[in-house]
Amino acid sequence: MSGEVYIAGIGSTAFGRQPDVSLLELAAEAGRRALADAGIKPADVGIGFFANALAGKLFGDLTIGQNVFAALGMSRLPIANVENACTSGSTAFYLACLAVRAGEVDCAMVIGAEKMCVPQLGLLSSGDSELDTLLGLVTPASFAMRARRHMAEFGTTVEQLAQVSVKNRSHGVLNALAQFRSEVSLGEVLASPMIADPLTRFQSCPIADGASALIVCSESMARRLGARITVRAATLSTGNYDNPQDMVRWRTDREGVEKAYEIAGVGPADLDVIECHDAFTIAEILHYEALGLCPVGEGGRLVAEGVTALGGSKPVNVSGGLLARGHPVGATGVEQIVELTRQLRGNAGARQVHGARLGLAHCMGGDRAADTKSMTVAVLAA
Amino acid sequence: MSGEVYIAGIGSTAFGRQPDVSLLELAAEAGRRALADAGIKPADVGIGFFANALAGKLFGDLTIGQNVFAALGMSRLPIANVENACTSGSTAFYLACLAVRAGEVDCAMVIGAEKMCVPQLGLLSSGDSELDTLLGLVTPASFAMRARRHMAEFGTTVEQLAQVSVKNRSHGVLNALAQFRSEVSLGEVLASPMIADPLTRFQSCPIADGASALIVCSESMARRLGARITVRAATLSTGNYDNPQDMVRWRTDREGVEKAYEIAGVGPADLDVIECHDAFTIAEILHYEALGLCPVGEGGRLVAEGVTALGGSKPVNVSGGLLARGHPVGATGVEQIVELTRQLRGNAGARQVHGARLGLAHCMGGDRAADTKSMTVAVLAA
Amino acid sequence: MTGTMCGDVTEPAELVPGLVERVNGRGPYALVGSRCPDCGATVFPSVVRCPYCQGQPLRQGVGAAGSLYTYTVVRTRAPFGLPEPYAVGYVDLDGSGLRVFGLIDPAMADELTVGQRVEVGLMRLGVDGQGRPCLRPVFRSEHPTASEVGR
Amino acid sequence: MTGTMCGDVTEPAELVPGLVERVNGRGPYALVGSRCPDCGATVFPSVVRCPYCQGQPLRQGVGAAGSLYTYTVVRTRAPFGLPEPYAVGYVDLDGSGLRVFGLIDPAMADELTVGQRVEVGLMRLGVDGQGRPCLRPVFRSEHPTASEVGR
Ligand SMILES: [Zn+2]
Ligand SMILES: [Zn+2]
Repeated sequence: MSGEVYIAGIGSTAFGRQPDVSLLELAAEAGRRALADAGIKPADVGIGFFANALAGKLFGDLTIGQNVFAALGMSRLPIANVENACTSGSTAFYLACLAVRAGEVDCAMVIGAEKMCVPQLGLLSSGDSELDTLLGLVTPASFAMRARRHMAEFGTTVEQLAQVSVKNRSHGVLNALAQFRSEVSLGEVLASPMIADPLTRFQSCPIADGASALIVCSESMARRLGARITVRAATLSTGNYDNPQDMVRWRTDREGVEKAYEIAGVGPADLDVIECHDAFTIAEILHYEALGLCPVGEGGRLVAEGVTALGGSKPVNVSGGLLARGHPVGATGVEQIVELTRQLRGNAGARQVHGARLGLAHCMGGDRAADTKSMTVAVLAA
Repeated sequence: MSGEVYIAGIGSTAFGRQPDVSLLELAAEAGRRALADAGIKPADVGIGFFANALAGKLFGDLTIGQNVFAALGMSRLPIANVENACTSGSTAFYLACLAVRAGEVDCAMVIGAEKMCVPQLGLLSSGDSELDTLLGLVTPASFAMRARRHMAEFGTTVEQLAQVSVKNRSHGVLNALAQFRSEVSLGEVLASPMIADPLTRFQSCPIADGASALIVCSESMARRLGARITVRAATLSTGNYDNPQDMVRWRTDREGVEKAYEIAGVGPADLDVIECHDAFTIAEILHYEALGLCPVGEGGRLVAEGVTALGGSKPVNVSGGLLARGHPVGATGVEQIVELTRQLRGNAGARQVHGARLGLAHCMGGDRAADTKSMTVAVLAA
Repeated sequence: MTGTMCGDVTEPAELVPGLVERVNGRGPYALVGSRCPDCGATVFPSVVRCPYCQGQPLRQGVGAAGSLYTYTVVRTRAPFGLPEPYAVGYVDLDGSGLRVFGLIDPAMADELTVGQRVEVGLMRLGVDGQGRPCLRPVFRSEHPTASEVGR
Repeated sequence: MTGTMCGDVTEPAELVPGLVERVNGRGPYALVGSRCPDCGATVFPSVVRCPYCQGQPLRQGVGAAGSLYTYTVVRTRAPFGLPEPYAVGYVDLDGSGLRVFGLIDPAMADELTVGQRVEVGLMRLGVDGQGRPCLRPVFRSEHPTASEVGR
């Protein structure tokens, strides 16, 4: 990467049902916390990115980021509103890194927010005009079909799938910002209502209201602020959409990860802590395989053996992940990077991965032709 | 600007009512034309930006850019969807320039598209949740109030306002892509139905379906392609929102322009051709003043004297502008830059500004606290 | 209090509760914004945090009357069931000096001039997002008219 | 032709006209996509331009039957008035080799297995975006059932 980019500040609201807090106020609160964390003033920020996926559709609102940054006293700066489904936040982060690398600004701020706990939400899909949507492709079905195929090809069991939820819910207990803060047993996960065979409700991430913010800066500003977490890679890619797609050897996922590894000059063996897009249990298992944490087909065994739990050798989603933390779409991709920053600073409290030096955040969004529409990876180092 | 950015290719669809063409197909067609114009293959593009403002609200669609680029055979590249009200397209252009300047890619593509001629459109506003919207602030009213004040302070006349439409409609006759291709007389403009006093229908830009695309590239790639139009400045800013706002000495407008002049190292005297955001006649008059084409308060006189008409010394909106070309929101900011490129290449046919060497595109979007939410300026040179 | 029971008749609710209040509970209407005790900034409408210093502002009246900075009469299809035509404008409020946007009493639509005096009122005007009739703050002539609500 | 008059009864319209057609107008149903004469690519659904080479593709059947690559039974609130539960899957089509998403005959929901044979059909299933009953393409058992439409 030409021109090092650093993480200067992080901030998040709690995730969950927050009927009395507006989207604007959620987003502004995350932003305030990030400014305070960085120890900078609003005027120190040179550009702002706001990530949100659903407010246009749900509330008919536009150019929301300008309102958010104005509430923080940030005016006269460039602001862009970014949408990329579940990767909206991490796409905004990617663009913020570009702005610093281009020398356009010394300091960029990303705020991702979503308000989903509203009556008009309905089922999430890939877009109301898509043929697949009209033919009944709701998001859980998309991952349920991957799960069914994974089971058929590799003998993955429903218990292995459910173990992802058991693990991430146990992590969520340790995260004060998480939506679900209680453990669940394997039996409870499997006995919860079936959403789309073989995925039960407790294997599906909950919708949430929430916001997260990040401040990134140049090396010179990082030195001044004492910020020491660096962005070793920030990548964004889209699917290949080739037909047929192998739905359990996810080429787009693997290639996206490989590109980030190459840019960062690291491999799976180097990673100390990982946040990945566990919208559904099977997703985390597929991402293990794409990340090279285990051979293809062995993701179920990996989680069953405890390797990816806090205390294991490759802890994944120690924040609780989407399954326990909740999934306010625009915030998720930002919050993953916020969590890595906490871990790499050694500030993650009871869920700290001891000695974490290198972390990876992985996010995916949108569904098209059995592939993903968007994929991001960020690699951070202490 | 660190690292020169060049315009490598341009493409547009016609603007206007196109009930049988989908948003996807409009956008893809503009993209195809831009690729052909640049003489490059889809695989040569390193990153894609898609600009659209209304499809989430109108159609419930998300991550549309991925579908557009996929239709063009562009996969496995970073794609971001950008929204910034009327500046969505020029914001995407700004970000594309950053990506090239950051060294992330050699070549970036911007596609802006909107499909507005649909029954569910309703009146445009600044967002359904905004207090001002709930209190009846529709977009024409916002500019009508500026017009009323301009008339009260400076003696600007309704005839001067209407002259902007007469001029831009006469330019539109020369643009095969424009929605309105017939002249109108001053009397016809003034006699058309009143929308918001003193602005009549013919002083308000029409809604439209349409798409525009741009390909930008690095200097090395430009040399290979023979592209010679350079981006001397690409700026994005937001309002200051100070209260009280002087609604006829638009500080945000003036400061946004001054920033771009400073970056480009030029002033109003250097400009040969200008595209500005004439959503309403008064807007163009205000922008004359912000651009420094005339002293504050004298914009009405400037247009009445013919200075800004094709053949005048400071031709503005020779494409027909929004008033004649139409205003498909996501496409507008892109199309302005496309038009400048045509002019600076000397390819603008009957509306060519002879010897045009330096052009400026100016766009504004969103309304907040009597200020604009977003403003972009691009300065291009042959 | 408006927007609540008034004799036997239920008044419609305010569009956005708390935008206007009567001074001392029974005097003239005033628009209510926020004043920040830390930096002194006054804003309308009220906010949770001060945009200038992130201090915690206090609700405060920002003006009961003022002069019309500019206006227009909207003659297209009216949103939210507002009258056709309807008038809107920016008013420079006495006291706070804020320039605020608002509806103008539709009865005044044909007699508006820049600089004219107006006061804050509350009128039954249009519907809310759910289509229910509601009260909206308006600017009206300084001499109260029969259309006033809540006397 | 389905979706038009059929004796005295008006059949509902197809959700997306042209997704399926009968081979030779009266044979089995086939999904209809596009084949590009320039680069040979075959895609489903049909497109205006070839995504690989921007050539102008021709409409072409891409498969009347195939084997189930994967499936699920959706047991949440069903969109578009689909049955609860309803089944969907990806099918590897004979001939074109395309792997396509689609609804599965709800009668089969309890007996699905990866690899099983299915054929293309057209069923009255759910409603369109405007709430009108409509015909949707489905995958169903290779032996036609009573739920078939348009025989
Ligand atoms: Zn303050
Ligand atoms: Zn082809």
